[in-house]
Amino acid sequence: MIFFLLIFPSLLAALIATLVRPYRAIVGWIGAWLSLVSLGAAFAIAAQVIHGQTPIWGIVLKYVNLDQVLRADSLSALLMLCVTGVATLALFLSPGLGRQVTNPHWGELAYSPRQLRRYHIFTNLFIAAMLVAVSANNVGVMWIAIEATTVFSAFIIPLKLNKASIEASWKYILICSVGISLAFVGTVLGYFDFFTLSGRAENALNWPVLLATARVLHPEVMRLAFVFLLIGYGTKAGIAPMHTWKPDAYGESPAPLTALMSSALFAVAMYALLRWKAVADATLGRGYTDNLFLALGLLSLVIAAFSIVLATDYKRMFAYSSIEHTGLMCLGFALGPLGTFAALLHLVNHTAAKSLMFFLVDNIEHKYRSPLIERTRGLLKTMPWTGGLFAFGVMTLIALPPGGIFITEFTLFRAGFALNHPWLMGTALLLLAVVFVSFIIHLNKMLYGTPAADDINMERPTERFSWRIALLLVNVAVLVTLGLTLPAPLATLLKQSVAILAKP
Amino acid sequence: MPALFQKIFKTGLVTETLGPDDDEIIQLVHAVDQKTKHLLGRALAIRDVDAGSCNGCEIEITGLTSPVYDSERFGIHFVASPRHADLLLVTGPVTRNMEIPLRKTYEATPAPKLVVAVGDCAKTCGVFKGSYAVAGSVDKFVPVDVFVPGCPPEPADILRGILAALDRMPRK
Amino acid sequence: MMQTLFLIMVSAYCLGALVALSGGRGSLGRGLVALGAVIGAGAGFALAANVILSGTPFTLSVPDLLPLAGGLALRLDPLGAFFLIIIGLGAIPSSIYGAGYSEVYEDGSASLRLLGLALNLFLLTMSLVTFADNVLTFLLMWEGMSLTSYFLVMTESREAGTVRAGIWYLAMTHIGLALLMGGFIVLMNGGSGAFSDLRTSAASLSAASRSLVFLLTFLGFGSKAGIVPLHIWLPMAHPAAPSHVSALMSGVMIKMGIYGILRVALDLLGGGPVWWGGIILGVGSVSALLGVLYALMEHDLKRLLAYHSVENIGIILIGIGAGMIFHTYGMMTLAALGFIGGLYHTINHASFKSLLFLGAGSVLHATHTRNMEELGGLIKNMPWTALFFLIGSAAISALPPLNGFASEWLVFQSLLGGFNLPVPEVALLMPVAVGMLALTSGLAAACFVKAFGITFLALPRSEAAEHAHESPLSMQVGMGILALACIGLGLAPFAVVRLIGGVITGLGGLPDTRAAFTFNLHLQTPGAFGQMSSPLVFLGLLILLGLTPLIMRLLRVNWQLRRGDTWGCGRVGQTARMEYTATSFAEPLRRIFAELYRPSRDVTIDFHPDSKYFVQSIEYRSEITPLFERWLYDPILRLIRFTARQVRKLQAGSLYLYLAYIIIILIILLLAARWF
Amino acid sequence: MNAYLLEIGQALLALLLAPGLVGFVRWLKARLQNRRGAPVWLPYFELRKLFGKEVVMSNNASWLFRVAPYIVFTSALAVTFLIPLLAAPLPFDNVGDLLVVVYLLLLGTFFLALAGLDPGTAFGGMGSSREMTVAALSEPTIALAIFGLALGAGSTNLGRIVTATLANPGVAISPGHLMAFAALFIVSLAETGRLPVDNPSTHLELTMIHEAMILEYSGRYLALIEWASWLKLVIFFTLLANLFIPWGLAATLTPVALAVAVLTLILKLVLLGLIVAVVETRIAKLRLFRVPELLGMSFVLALLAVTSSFLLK
Amino acid sequence: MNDPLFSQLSTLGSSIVLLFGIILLWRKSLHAYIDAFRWQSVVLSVMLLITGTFSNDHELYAVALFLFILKAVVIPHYLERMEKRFGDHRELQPYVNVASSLILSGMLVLLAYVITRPLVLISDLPTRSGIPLAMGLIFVGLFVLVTRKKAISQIVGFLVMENGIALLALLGTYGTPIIVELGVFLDVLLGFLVMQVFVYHIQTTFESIEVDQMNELKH
Repeated sequence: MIFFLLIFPSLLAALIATLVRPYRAIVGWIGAWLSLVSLGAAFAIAAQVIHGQTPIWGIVLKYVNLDQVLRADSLSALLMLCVTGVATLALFLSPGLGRQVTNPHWGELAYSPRQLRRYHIFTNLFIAAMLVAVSANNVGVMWIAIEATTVFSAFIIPLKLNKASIEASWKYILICSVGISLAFVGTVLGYFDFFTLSGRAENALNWPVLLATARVLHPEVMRLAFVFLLIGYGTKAGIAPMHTWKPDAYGESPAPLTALMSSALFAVAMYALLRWKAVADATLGRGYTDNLFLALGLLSLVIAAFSIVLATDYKRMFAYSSIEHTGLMCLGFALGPLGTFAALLHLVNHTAAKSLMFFLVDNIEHKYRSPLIERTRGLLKTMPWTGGLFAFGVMTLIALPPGGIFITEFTLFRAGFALNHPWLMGTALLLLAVVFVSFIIHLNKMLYGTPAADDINMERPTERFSWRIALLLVNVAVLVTLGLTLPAPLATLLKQSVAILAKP
Repeated sequence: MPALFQKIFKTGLVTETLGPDDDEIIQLVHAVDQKTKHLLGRALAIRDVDAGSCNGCEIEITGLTSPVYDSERFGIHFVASPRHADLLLVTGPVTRNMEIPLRKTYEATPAPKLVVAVGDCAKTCGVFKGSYAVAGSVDKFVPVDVFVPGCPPEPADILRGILAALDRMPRK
Repeated sequence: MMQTLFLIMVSAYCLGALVALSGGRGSLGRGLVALGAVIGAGAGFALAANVILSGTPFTLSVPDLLPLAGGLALRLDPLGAFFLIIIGLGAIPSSIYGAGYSEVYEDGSASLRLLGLALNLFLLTMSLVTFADNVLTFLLMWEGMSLTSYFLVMTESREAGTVRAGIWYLAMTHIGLALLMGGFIVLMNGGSGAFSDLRTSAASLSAASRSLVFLLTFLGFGSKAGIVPLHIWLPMAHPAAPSHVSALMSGVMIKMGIYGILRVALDLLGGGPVWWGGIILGVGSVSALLGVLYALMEHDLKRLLAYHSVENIGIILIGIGAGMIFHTYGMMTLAALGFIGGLYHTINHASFKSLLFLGAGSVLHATHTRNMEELGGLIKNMPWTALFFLIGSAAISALPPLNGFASEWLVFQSLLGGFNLPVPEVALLMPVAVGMLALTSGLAAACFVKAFGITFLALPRSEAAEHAHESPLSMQVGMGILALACIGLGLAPFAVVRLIGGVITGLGGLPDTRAAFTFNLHLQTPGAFGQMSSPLVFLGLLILLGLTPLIMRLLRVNWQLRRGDTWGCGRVGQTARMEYTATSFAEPLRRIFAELYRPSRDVTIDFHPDSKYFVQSIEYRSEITPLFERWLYDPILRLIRFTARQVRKLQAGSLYLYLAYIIIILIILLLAARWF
Repeated sequence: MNAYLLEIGQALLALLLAPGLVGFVRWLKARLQNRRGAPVWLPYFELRKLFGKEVVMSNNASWLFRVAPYIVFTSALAVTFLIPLLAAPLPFDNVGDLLVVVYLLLLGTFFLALAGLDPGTAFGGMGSSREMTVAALSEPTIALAIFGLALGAGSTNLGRIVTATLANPGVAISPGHLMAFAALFIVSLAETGRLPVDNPSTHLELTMIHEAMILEYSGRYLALIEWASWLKLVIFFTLLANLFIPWGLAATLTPVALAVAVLTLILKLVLLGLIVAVVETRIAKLRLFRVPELLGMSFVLALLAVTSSFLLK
Repeated sequence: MNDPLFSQLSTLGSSIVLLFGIILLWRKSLHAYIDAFRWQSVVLSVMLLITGTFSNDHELYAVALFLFILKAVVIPHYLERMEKRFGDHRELQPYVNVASSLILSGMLVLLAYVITRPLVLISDLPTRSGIPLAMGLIFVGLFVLVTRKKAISQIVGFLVMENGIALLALLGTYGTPIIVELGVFLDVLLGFLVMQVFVYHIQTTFESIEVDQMNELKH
């Protein structure tokens, strides 16, 4: 039942958007308010999980056993919170709600009703697919849901049909489809192993079953399978060198979708990878997967760090920042329970911070009508609220307090040094310093100075405080809270998740 | 180094001695000696002002400091700034360009102070009289205590002039 | 009592910040913002004094905040309290001064809201750095301090160069933080981050790890303190910030680097091999000398002062380095002497450097230029500022009986103790340091003759300087307090040394060495190695200064005074163009140290079109080579850019390439999985 | 009480001897130039004359210009209370050690240099610049010489240095001591504005160092400054004489001992004056930018002095 | 029928499936691509039927049916429609020429043998000897994706890879659980539809379906 409340609102919203044509603002509003139901359900699931219950979808059809198709443990609950949280924000801040329809100032950036309808259908489907992915008990179903996210999101990246967005989405589709197919190869190989041991079983791909038998699986096969899974889901998560779609897709999609992709979708892909990592660890012991994670994590850091140095486009810059944080989290997940804890908390922080950033970037791009850093000057003067939050967000992303990322990165490095990876961690610290400096340079260029366009009034800021800004303050509040303290329920959730993922 | 000092010792003092029975000039010098002792604490600082001279007088003035005359033995020495000076030794006719500097030098000298104009030109402008570049004699611009005639005057004459000027020094 | 003071401190800063956030405009608003800072700093000062005098630390722990690393743990021990006193010493006058100074921003040229907010939070986080009792609290407050000060630097973001300064500042400070983080984490060795645990865990670390911790933290703290070659942000950031902020940053904040070095190297690690002290000493000497040499070439008043901060940090480190060396050999009394010298110079530098920056701020306030070549003659229109600046200049030049001398004397004394060292190679470091320190102080005196003389004396060199006006009362009060502090600290070394002796007692096993000093009017180093008494010197100077004119009067010396034109060999009129300039003042030293400066000279002469015998104008331009930028930072930046350009090629835009990456990594990993 | 009287007495003695010493050096130089020269006591008369003259002060000068002479004079005078002119240890021995002495002299230099800048003339600025350059460059040598002396005595206190050398006469001819003496002698020439660093009797502004700064001074101010600079010569000579060759200093405050002390002091000053006069006759003034080389040499000497002290310890 | 025969048949079938994959590399027209894919799918469904018969797994019949309809009928149909509309009948110009492609694909199959060695050793199914071939097909599909320039040829490459995965699942495990299998079909269909839509978009925006001109977004 609770899963129904979690997933159905998005589907309902998609259905409404499909049925009502042409698009009207009310459709968007309904979707937005419905997302609150999902959010509530996610909280309810989290509460249940914290109290030791395991919610399952108890439906048995005649031919297909759906008894445990959906199931939530604390890791899922954590991800549900992230996904529904960002989803709510994204839906409230979607184009097509309120002023964004008619503002003539935005010229070509305004959307037509047809585009808005498409947007609202597929965004809701996209969200639903992500929610299914994190609540799926069966890793096969999880795979299907994640594959579905690619398909749905591909429809909305080129909301405006132009060369750049088509190019970006074609790259996105192909790379992600190939990746996700490889993940399926991995899934099949995992199943193959189970199959050779105990024959055909319907529930073999159920994660708890898989985990329980993992210890007796063949290491040789599991190693191969995990490589496929890592490459596969890693493509979706944007781990280098499979990250190449990220800058293009983030640069060209509508802001709410970028926010969803950079924070929620990424988290979901990571989640899938983590589920499999737990299984592989049970078979292989920790070392193997950890080394893969460390290697690719460091590679991601290197590529991201040096790509940010010469960034000229702020949206792509944030895409590289995502890759950087992906790398960091990869490092974290390879660093034992403490590292896993830090990485999970980092995931939460990153979700809040990145979604905040992309909504702000949307505001900025609308004002300056250019994604180029060179042309985006004097933010603090022209848009005091957006500029201020933007500065806060960037500083959080580069691990300055009081944002939570400071604490998680500190813990992460602590874990790394405790596990005797001084050179690795030292390199990572250096790379983070490169990221930091580059970001500061770019940020300063954007915050201060005089804008290149003549029509942007420097002297009298036109931006006022609105509910859109107020909504973003929620993210800020989350980040600051997580920077200064760790609420007990969240701590429990994280600890339980760590217990699931990392057997010390 | 030994060679230098060997020479120094071989040469000995070259300054002309001041015996009591020497000629008039040396008598004068003695008088100067006495006067300075009383008047200026025996230390007389001189600032030379070339107001436009042909440098003939300067050569003679330089002679004053030479080992032969050695004016320093009387406590007479030349200084670099009128602020340090008690007496201005002005030479030559005052050219137009030196008119203001001369006045300024005079102003810059702290009281009590004296002015000795050296050479004929200082009084009469000499051969330069009437030149477009000449502004006039020294006394036109600063109060002169003593004129020392001669073209150029001998060092001894200059000394005499200085002595005469010291006579005019205001008593404390 | 302590609890109350702590609460007052925190709440006053917060209230000040809130007032600022709600506007903070007008004289009342600015006054209230300053009041918050003054009360906060005052309470901190009182708390610190309480801790030092009573010797009992103040502790407070908030485990619910920052639960990830042991909660927010606060503990103010005497060492921290000493630095909190320095904060109070700098913050109170600077805040009062700031109330008047920030009036210039009322026209909207900078955000008063941000300035007041950041200033109060800056002071708060900086104060809390001294309280931090575990790693995370420390790093958090450290970063808070850096971040707020970054915003302070960015106050005048419209001025050219400010943004660049901000970038450099934040970048250097962050690289420092990264090093610190690494150092602390190695020190934690996987255990808890509480300082008390670190002390015990430090003992169990291997020698190599301990040295690694030392090097990382030394460089990390050094980047904040401004040691050469990590100093390059100082001359950029300090001029860019509003002057009272420069005073705080240069006078107080960089001292936190010293605090950190002492806290980690001496307290947590408990000292180490002799080369630690050697490195501190060496870096200190080089920083001192290069700092002052670059200051000499500077004509921007605030940049000049910033370079002097590098110099003085060097002097402080010389003292501390000597202390560390003695500490290694168990010569505790001499070690204490070195540390006392260093710490004494720390508090002294806080007072006179703050004073000088405030003075420079007054000049800037009155003339709107920091370029010394456009100043001059300010002593007539700004007599008070000039007097205060003169006191600061004399103090920083280590002229007795002011405070700079007292501490440099102690540093010298500790170095002179070096001949007791058992190892001659180490002991020979000391005379070298003595030579460099002496050269430094001599050059510093030269530099401040230039700074004061060119800025305040002679004729004004520009319209702005001619019409300068004395700064408002609040600014004068701020400077006055610091000037009194300079004099007071200079006259009471016996009391200060006693206090510092108490502060360092127990750190790294240092015994209570206070008994080894005598503390009456004379300051006597252990074993009577040297003695002096600045109050008596002061008294003597004062008596003689009074007696001389008196006796001259009695002897009926001519007392007439006449004013006249300046003697200029009789030239018609004197203008400011005839004055010696700052450039020409420094020219002899520029030539002497040409090997270091590698000056470039560029002379352009324009002749009259009709005849080449008539010169119309001569343009002379001479710049010194920025050594560290060119040989250290530029190559690193070039390397990073080069790497970045190579990495960019990965994202070349071709889908085939992207898919090929996937296949290649897949094959590599599969093969690896098969065989490894 | 007697001791404090001695302090005052030796300060007065220094004040009295200063012009005489300068006069003596001048006289000696004149003789070496085969001149008769001014009498030794001429500088006393110069002082009297200057005190009797009015002061002319630039319109551009500020109060600093008027205060500086007093500070210059006072700082030099204060030093005479600290150094062992006649006896050691002095009652004020623990008021200031050798470092205090050096920095007190720097205090005077500092203010004099400022005063040089104050009237705004080019010459004054030039003098200040050069004076501070030379002062700064001679600082390390002085400090190292102090270090070398302190090494031998185990203290920077002047009294202790003297007594240590007296107690252990062998120290006086140790190589470290001799080199430190040589180094300090060179620096003394620089600090007191003697050849080859500065020509005290130059009239040519472009070659001036000390003189250039005081071109604007007149009357009583000039007198104070000149007196202070002569005092400085006495101070440096005394340091050279009594720290390195302390014999003759009164250990007890008996009249005989003091009389001997006065006589030996004068003798030593005469001897040093002789050396200076000979040196000044023999060598020409260095170009300004060769002065650092000279000072560098003295620094090396001082460093060698310290090093050899270490090695011989 | 007995196990050895089944084993023979499945290896034969896998070989044929792989062969169709390699034929792609040899052919140069879009039409030939589509044909190869169609026949490959047909063989694959036949294999599914055979396996279903041998293992008495009736779910596999359904899967075979789905596969046939989807991959042998529907998708080729749409592909041909696209080809008719956009294909300009010029020869495909791959990044890697045919000879090299063939050699490389041979090496890829060899690599597949190497990599799947443990799988073959572990498995006790009669179909196990075909596993390397299935893996090889996956690689070949990827190879087509990387080296062929037209959007449609990339789609075919992708579909070939999907076939490889299906073959792998079939040979290794007699197919995944039905719910997964159904979901996979749905995804393939949806994915294909999206790609198809995009091919239209690419054509209208870039006036060609050559993918290598899409390199504006970089760095």
